[in-house]
Amino acid sequence: MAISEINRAGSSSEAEKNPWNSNEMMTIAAARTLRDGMICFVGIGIPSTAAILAKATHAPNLFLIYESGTVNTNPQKLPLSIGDGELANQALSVVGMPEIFNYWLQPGRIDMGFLGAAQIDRFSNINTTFIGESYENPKVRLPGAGGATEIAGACKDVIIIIKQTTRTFVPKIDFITSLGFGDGPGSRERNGLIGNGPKYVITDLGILEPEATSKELVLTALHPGVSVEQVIANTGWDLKVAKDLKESAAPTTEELERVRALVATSSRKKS
Amino acid sequence: MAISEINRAGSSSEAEKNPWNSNEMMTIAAARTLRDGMICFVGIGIPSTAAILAKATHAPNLFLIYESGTVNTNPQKLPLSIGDGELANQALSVVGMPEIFNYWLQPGRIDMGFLGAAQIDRFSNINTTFIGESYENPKVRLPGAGGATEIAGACKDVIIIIKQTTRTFVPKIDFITSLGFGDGPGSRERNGLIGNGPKYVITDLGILEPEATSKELVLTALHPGVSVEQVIANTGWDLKVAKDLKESAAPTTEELERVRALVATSSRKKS
Amino acid sequence: MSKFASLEEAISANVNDGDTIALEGFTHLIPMAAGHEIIRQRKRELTAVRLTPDLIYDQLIGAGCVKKLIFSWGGNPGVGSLHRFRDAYQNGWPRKITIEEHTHAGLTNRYVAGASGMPFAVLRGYFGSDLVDKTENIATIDSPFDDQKILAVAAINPDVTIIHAQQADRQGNVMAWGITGSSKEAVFAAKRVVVTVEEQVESFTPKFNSIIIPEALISNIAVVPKGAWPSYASGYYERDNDAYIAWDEVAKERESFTKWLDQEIYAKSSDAYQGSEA
Amino acid sequence: MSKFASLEEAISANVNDGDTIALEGFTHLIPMAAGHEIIRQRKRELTAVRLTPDLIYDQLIGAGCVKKLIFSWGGNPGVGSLHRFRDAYQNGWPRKITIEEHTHAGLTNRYVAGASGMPFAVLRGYFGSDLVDKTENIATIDSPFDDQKILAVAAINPDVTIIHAQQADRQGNVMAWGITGSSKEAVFAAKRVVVTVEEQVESFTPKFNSIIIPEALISNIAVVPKGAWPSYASGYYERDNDAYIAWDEVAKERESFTKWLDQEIYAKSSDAYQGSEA
Repeated sequence: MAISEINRAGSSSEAEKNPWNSNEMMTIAAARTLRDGMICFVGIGIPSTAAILAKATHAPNLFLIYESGTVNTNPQKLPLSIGDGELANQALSVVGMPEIFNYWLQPGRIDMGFLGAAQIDRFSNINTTFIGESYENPKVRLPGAGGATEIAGACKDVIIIIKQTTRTFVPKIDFITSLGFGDGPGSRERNGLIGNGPKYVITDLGILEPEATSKELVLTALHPGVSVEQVIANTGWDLKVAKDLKESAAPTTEELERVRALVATSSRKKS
Repeated sequence: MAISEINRAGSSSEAEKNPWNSNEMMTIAAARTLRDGMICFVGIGIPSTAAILAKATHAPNLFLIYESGTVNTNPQKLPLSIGDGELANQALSVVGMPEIFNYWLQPGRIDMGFLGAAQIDRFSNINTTFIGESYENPKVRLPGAGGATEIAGACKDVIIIIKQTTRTFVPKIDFITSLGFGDGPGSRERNGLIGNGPKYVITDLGILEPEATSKELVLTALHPGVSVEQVIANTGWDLKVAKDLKESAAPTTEELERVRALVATSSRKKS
Repeated sequence: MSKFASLEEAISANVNDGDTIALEGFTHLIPMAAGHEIIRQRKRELTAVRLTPDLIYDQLIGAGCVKKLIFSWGGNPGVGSLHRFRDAYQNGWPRKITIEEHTHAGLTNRYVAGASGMPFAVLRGYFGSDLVDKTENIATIDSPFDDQKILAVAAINPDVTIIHAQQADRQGNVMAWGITGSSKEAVFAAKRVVVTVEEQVESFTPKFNSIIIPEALISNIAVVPKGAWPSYASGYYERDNDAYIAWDEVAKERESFTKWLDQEIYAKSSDAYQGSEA
Repeated sequence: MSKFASLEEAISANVNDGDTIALEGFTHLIPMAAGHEIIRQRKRELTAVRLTPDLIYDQLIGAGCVKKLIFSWGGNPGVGSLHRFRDAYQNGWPRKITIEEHTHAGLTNRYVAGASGMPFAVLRGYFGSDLVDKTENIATIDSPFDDQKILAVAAINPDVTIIHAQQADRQGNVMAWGITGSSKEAVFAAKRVVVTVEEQVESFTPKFNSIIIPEALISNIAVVPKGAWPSYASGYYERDNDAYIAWDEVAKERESFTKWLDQEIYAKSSDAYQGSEA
């Protein structure tokens, strides 16, 4: 995910001083949802950037767990893989994966889990398995579940981070890798899931949240410079919009500087 | 178990040079059954003395595990409790009890397990729970199962070490804490036990082994100086005696010296 | 909002009458001082869970704190019987207690299930033992993949688990090393966790066979030097085998036990705890 | 009868055509050199188990060693797709492979069940996922203690598990530290175990987050410095992220992969393995 998107927030005065791109806004919006002291189950990419940013700013006591076994880790640079040496070196402890999945994740001990997706539907069900007609003959084979299915099931709350287009926000996903709200209210309970399900879907355009009763995603906030029409045009279903639609605060100088400093720690060469 | 028994082997010439007591003979007989390289699940008391003796003599690569979590330990003095510091300090590693019971014992990885008992019957079923009429109103409440039930079930072979009297060798034990051969052939299989069951019952008088077909205990060896009549008189059922009844070799000077040196390492005061 | 507290505060804040408690530690690191403080605060109607009741639960039972004991091996290790346990169970003094008796493998897996947030765990255990007919919270289930019968043990989730460890760091993370038994699982299984430690340190140094309990799992920590005496704390002091033997005499008669209770527990304050004096 | 052997001997003695193999290590300590030797010895019809196939199984699959892949996350971490896996699965080149796809929690617990000698393990997993309908070796069972539905995963017991670790001592015990993933369970679950290590040492020194694999569990050990490259070995070398990126280009086309296979695997002998040259 190269940092090369057009800054969508061309009109605000903050943006003129501090132009940002949509990845940065998405990362910062995710970081802001984290409260100090939370236990977060984190993945690689924007979730890591967001969690490290939150820990460096308003939530110094965030407790970060990665599925590789690193417990309460405090990475100073962006991990490039889920089992990065930096995550182990900066951890309070490193434990085996049975302990991570059975003792930490499964009992509902995690406050917030992060998920990405290739596809999402209106009930926040997500697909990271394949795109195409059939499991056996996929058009595009994706990596699969990894930790996602049980993260979606067992964390108290879940944040999904995904770029919003009609290819990703689809009426029907090709495969349910991880359950959001299934086909609506009661679905999670019927399936035996103990967590509350997705709380926020954070995109490069705004923030969506499940409606309390229907569990259908509703657009609740726009990032600065984004229009409702733009979001609707990038959603593959008839998107509901909150009456009290908010606008995300523009990134502060501190947030932007820290995100950029973090991204700069990444030693990964671009191929 | 004070070392104060009368030496039953008053008549042999070896005994005249090296008088031993019945605890020593029982310990040495148990040690001799162990082969080098075996993985042994060991308890406190005579099993520990026997295992450490074997490791110091003919079986230097015995691999000793205690239920407290000490893996491949090499105690230089007798442990007084199952979680003795000596066992931890001399161990290759110390692991949690779930790993001991679930990963080491349960899959049948242990070659030889040691058990003691308050009562034993002709099918080597043992009782370490209570003596008396009922579980709810025992005459004597004993410690209970601890690791014994699963040791009896899962070790490839089991050695039971017990003093032989009509109080311990009884027609019907008051409670089956750990299954030997149940009510005879097929009982272990019906109960889902994967180990072979007791291989030797080693007493202060001799050695008993289950008959291949009936699984009933048969006296197969007498310790030096002990008569068949003596063993029968100390057994609460009509004891079978092997046609080719053997006599245990008397303790060697080395065996005796090592047992006594080990017992002397015990810092436990007599109350 | 530091989680460090006095022993008195830690017990008072986390142990309630009627709770299910688990004071774990297998021979090593038994939280004896915490047990004494529970007696001193005269907690009642406790369901007390521990693989090996050991002296700690003999004392709690004799003091009348316990209504039910859940255990898997009930002796004075290397010495003999637990007289107070037997007197309560067989004679109802100072009160009748009920028992739920397991095997070590079974009770360990009850903690594993509790730690895992599962209703049960599975093992190949209890088979052929008369315990099957006497013990609650076990059941036989069918393997869905072959024709094996498997034993299921119900999860146990103590209201509070109390352990003793060697060290806490400044943030309140805890490090224990040496034999830790089923302590990790008892901690993960619990709703609240109290830890007593030998000392607070600036930071941990690597040890073989160590476990770390993150501060996030802990409700309160109390620094209680010698808090495991007469059991032991590897790196700090050895097991006081003489005290285990001496306990046999103290516990044998109600009178000698009552005298011990008055002199060593009730007459002392919680911060006067010094194992070596008892 | 030392268990130390050359890598060639260790693979030859323990990996047979048709075996179920598990080369574990999660991002860290991936036994890459052992994987290359399996390719070099042209093992065939393997069922290959690993949470993250990673480069190591992309290579084995591309070389035609694998008939079935059992996994839970099939990407090139931080880079993208595993092209050889996709080409085999979707186009049958160089041969058709079947897959059995799990979640990390599920496959980890398949190892746990195997390590425990049980027919299955239980978890609250897969629920609500379409994987339930696609994946073998999972089943729903009823809790015997309440009305919960629980997921059971069948045990997996590889014919051989291969891991890479930092050190072996003279007796052949192995110590690994840092991220160990599901390696311990994969070792306990296996019928045979091969370990490659960075070096042999006189004795171990304490490390945080270390595990010890006793010699008794190990079939053969080979000393293979840089044997985890381009993954990493904490304390020895770091992950070669550039090599992971470069693999994307190598694996993208059959021609470039075949050339890599010829030059880097078949043209080299097992004792010439030096990760940094590949």
